[in-house]
Amino acid sequence: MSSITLNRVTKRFDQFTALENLSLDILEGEFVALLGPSGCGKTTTMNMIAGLDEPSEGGIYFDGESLSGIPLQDRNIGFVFQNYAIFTHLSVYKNLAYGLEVRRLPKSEIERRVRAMADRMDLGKDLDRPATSLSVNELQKLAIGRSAVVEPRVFLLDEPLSSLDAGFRAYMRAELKVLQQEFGQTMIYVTHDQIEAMSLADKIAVIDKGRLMQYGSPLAVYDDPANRFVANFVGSPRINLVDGELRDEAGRRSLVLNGGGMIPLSGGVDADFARGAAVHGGSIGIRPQDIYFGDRRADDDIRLTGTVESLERVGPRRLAYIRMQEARFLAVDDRDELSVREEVAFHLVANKCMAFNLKTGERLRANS
Amino acid sequence: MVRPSPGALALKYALILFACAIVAYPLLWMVTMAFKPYPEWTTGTGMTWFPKNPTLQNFEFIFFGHAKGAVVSLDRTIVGPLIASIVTSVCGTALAVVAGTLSSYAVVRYGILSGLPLQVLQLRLFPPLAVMIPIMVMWAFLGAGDTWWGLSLIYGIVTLPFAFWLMKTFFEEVPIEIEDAARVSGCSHWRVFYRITLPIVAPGLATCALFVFIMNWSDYLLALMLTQKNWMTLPVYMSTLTSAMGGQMYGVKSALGLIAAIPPVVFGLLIQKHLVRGLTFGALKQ
Amino acid sequence: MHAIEIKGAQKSFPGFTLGPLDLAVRRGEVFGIFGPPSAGKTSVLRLILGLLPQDKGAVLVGGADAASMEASERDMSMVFQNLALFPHMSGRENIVFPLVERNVPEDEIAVRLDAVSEVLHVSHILHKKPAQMSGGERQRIALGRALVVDSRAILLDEPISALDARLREEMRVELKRLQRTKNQTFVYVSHDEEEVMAISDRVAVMIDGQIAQIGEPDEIYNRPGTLGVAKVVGSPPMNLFEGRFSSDGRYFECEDFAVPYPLVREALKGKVATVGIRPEDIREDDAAASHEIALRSIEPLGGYTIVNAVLGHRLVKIRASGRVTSVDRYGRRVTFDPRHLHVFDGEGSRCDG
Amino acid sequence: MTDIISTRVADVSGDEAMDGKAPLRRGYWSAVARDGRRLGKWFVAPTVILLLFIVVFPLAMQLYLSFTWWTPLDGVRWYRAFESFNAGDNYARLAVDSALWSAIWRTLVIMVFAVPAQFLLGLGLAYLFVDQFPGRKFFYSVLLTPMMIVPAVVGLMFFLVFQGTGPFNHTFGLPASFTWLTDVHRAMLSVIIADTWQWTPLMFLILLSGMLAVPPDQLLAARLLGGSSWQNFRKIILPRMKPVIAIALVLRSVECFKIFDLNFVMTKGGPGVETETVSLYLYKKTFADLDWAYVGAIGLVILFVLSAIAASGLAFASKKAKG
Repeated sequence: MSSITLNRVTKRFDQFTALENLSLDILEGEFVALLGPSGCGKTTTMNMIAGLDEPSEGGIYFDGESLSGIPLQDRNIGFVFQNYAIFTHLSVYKNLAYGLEVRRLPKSEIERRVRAMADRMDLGKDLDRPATSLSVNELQKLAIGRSAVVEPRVFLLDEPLSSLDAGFRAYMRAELKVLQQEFGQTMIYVTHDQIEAMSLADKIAVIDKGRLMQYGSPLAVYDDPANRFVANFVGSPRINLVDGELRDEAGRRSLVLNGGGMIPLSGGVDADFARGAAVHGGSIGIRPQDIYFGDRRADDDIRLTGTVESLERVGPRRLAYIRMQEARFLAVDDRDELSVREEVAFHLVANKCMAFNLKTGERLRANS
Repeated sequence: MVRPSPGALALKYALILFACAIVAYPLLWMVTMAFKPYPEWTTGTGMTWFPKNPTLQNFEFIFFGHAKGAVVSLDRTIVGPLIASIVTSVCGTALAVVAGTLSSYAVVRYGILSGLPLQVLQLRLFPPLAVMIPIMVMWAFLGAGDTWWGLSLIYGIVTLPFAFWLMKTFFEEVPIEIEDAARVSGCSHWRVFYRITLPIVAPGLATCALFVFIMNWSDYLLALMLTQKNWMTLPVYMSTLTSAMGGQMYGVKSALGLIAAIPPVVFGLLIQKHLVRGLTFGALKQ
Repeated sequence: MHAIEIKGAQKSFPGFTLGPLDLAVRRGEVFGIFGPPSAGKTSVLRLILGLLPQDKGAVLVGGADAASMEASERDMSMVFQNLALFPHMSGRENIVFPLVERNVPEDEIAVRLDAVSEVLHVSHILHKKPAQMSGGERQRIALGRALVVDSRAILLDEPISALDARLREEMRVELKRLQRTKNQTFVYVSHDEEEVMAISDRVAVMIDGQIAQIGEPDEIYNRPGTLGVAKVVGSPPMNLFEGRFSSDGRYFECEDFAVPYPLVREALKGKVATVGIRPEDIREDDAAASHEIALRSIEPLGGYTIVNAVLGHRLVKIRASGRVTSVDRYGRRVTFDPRHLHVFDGEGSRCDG
Repeated sequence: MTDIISTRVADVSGDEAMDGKAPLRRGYWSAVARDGRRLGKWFVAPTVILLLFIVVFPLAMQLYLSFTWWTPLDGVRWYRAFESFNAGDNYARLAVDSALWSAIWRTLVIMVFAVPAQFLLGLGLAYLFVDQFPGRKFFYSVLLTPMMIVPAVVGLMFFLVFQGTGPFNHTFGLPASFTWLTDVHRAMLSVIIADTWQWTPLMFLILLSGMLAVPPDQLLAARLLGGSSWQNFRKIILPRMKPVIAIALVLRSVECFKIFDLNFVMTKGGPGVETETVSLYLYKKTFADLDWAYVGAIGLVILFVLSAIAASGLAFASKKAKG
């Protein structure tokens, strides 16, 4: 397998820019997820790596050598489609063997490698059955096996789990992770599901409207989002984001929310906003689990009051929607102590609050 | 997306251009002949593709029955057969499309007409010649011989199976949920068909009408058998031209051929997308 | 009196039988129908609407038997999975179609249209055709068409499953608010568990054409009535261990457990059974009754972490709250929380009383 | 504005809202409009009447006539034809009618040369058009035009082209005396050339759609696995085209068997009967000899055989297409 480098790759379809100077360094054997909403350019990126499309500018390199001009079939890329693209007129064996047959390998070697792969994906008993008789889950494994058997330099997966049912999807996530470690393949995984990206990838590249928002490990992207988009897109349940005007009355800074209500700033978040002096439109992001009820735990935590709008209590998800004028906070209430329409006081953990410049979406940090 | 090597591309273009040349060869000959004056009809004076001095004489001749240079005149001009072709094709098309649309909707949506009657409709490859005898007997009995409605009726019936199968494929593509949404909103079955399904399949309806029109316009055999004089269609008129006049009126017949060929080619290009579906009677959609 | 009732309705298809179904939807309630794909959920909606005549049993609408009532006369509205907007009509014509069909006077149509388009923020796209709208916009127009008329109940068939994750979450909250403010009766179908559980007051779990259980979302999650329900409810799914009860009925023996598992309550002596434990009810703990596990991989999800391990020779998922950054930072032994142990007998029905 | 909706509905529960509706129009047609099955029956009525009156009834009449010696000349009304009842003599005569069998043989000769030629030319052209290339749409339309031209006009075109002084001889340097349409062997060849010129585009169209019907993802997957375009064509596209090939061959053969316009316009079945196909033979028998009962018998046999071939061929194809 090989490492992949994208150097300022740009793609324009007449006047629409699908991708704008994207640079990524993917190490050999690394599992990278391209994460973003539909239409953000992640699939375009994958198509260019596979050779289905040529970049308008910039270059793509496997182990340092440029791919431009190398036709699709000579790039030796494993590609798993969202709908698996299994050869419906062929048997399971013929599907697995296709990549080897076109390379005109000796029959015995094809037989050996196909059987080994079939056993690895526990499709050993179905080899002679027509591919269409397989279940969705088996089709998924056949698609991966078919690409893996030719030992490609790079593996590209286009939202492979999206058509599976929830139960099997969780199982398949674990299976894919183990497969990747076992093969030691360099893998790029395109998805719009951030849970899948966080659970599978060594590194996540968050993309929006064709631009790279952030590239880092799952927990780095979760704990330390580079901008407002990443904070909003990654993490389930969703982060709370409240926007407003920054006001500084005699050294006491606060965020006056657009729809009314005011959040006094203190602790870490106050320091973050202080650094960005010129900023007046601000936005605060706080994860539901960083909001708590009852009495204050740390002196610089921010105390607010609001009314409980609705509750969601299913299994581990114990959530409460709190309304404060126009702003709405989603908070974790794992002690089930709240009831709807109850006036309640709650605290935001100050140094877990994230400060953003509302206009540019940039993250404001005191230290950086 | 894969860009073939320049050599392969050049070979591809060469072969395609050669095929286009073969297509154009007879067409070009007829089209140019239509504009050649009488002396240039035969190649006594040397073979030329393009007319030395192009003239509209031939068209003038067939529309008015006589022209300056022509030595002989026509007793019947093109106007009668042209009207006959138009009237019978349009009426035949209307009958086939209306009956075909209504019945295919009933079959697709309400599952009426399964079993034998549906099989009768299977006679899509209905060889008209095989059932000509009873048709002629009945047409004579009804006094429908050599009448516009007689020919229109047979055109409608011969193309009905085709219209049924083509419209069936279009109705099958309308998602059932859209009709359910209308019914739930308070529509009766008739209003659902009239206000929702029909407007959605309108393009299909147009395609079917054009297809059936082309088939009726291009017919030769049925018109030959069921009309004598006053409702003779264009193709029949064309073949009578030679025998009646003795000499081979090449230029005149080419002009006539050109006029007869234009409508189907134009309509054919309009419905190009649905040709496959139509020509394989719905067995193949592309 | 219930808005909608189904009594013993049954419909057989080639290779699949729906029912017999018994359920009642109260007025002003969000009644959810959840189940894996092709469990027959959509067919239940079509039964209620009268688009699908049942072979046996009855469908009651507003207390009266709806057999004689045509789909157009049951006065219900539906949001279809593929939205079923009329492609040849504008947004406005789509929304007011039910009113026009019921020849509601012109002025009232205008009033209702303004109200609905304001609530759903669609006033700016009323002139557009569905083909020119985005997924979210089309979805709101379909909702507008269902809300514009005072219908007895609104049936929703996976209305927001085609949307992006973020938009889905917002639309869910919006739907709940709309339902609450208008005290409207919803019948909400989806195969997305989190969605149905969040929006429904009561949920019916449907598996292979049968209703396996009806209850409040929390009750279905915490006390699944059958093994089938336990398997489909909860993501990541419940860990299941097949085995049998000891002859004296006080232990559960299974080849994945090194030592028989003590039960809190007396159970069916010597019978075959299945024990289930949810990933969040397994804790890192090397007490006496703990089980040995071999770790395989971890899924760091920020708020919590999914630990994949092997217990005996069965793949087990554990939900550890907080952070576990690498495989070796998690204990080798775990215990089950006895309060949340689920026990099912041979036939798969719950048997801990 | 929003409260209008909520207040209106809040106090009016679901059931009472019903009575605000206009009273239903009772009447036969509004009842039919509401009941799917009855509306369906009215929709189907015109087609059933047409089929019954113009297809089923005539076939019955033809069967009845085919067992008699009835001709339009004997002044007997057709329904009294039983007076000349002959218990199947027509069918016996049909079996030994050498003119009919030689006409059938000539039709088969045309089919045996024309259909395979059209198939191979069509397949070659379709392979050229599988991938996108600049100008594809334009050339696609140009190559389709022949099949849209009125067959009688195509007959006229080739009638002109194959004249002694016509361009064909000139292009290939043959003397003007080199005859095509009036030569015993070359007449048949010219009809085959004309038929191929007109109907190769149909084969091209159907076969191309068969090639393009391969799900693009599967073709892409084959390429990504390293398959060359020829390997992919042979192993992915061709095997999936069996149903399409079946449809194309069946359709074309049945249509070709019915050939009439071309050889009627070009050679009138001449020279002598050299290009007289079955259709021409039936036409001659009907109008020249007025032997209607006998033609009726032949017609029924042909109808039965042709429909059987067509129905089974298309059934095989659509079953495969769905598989």
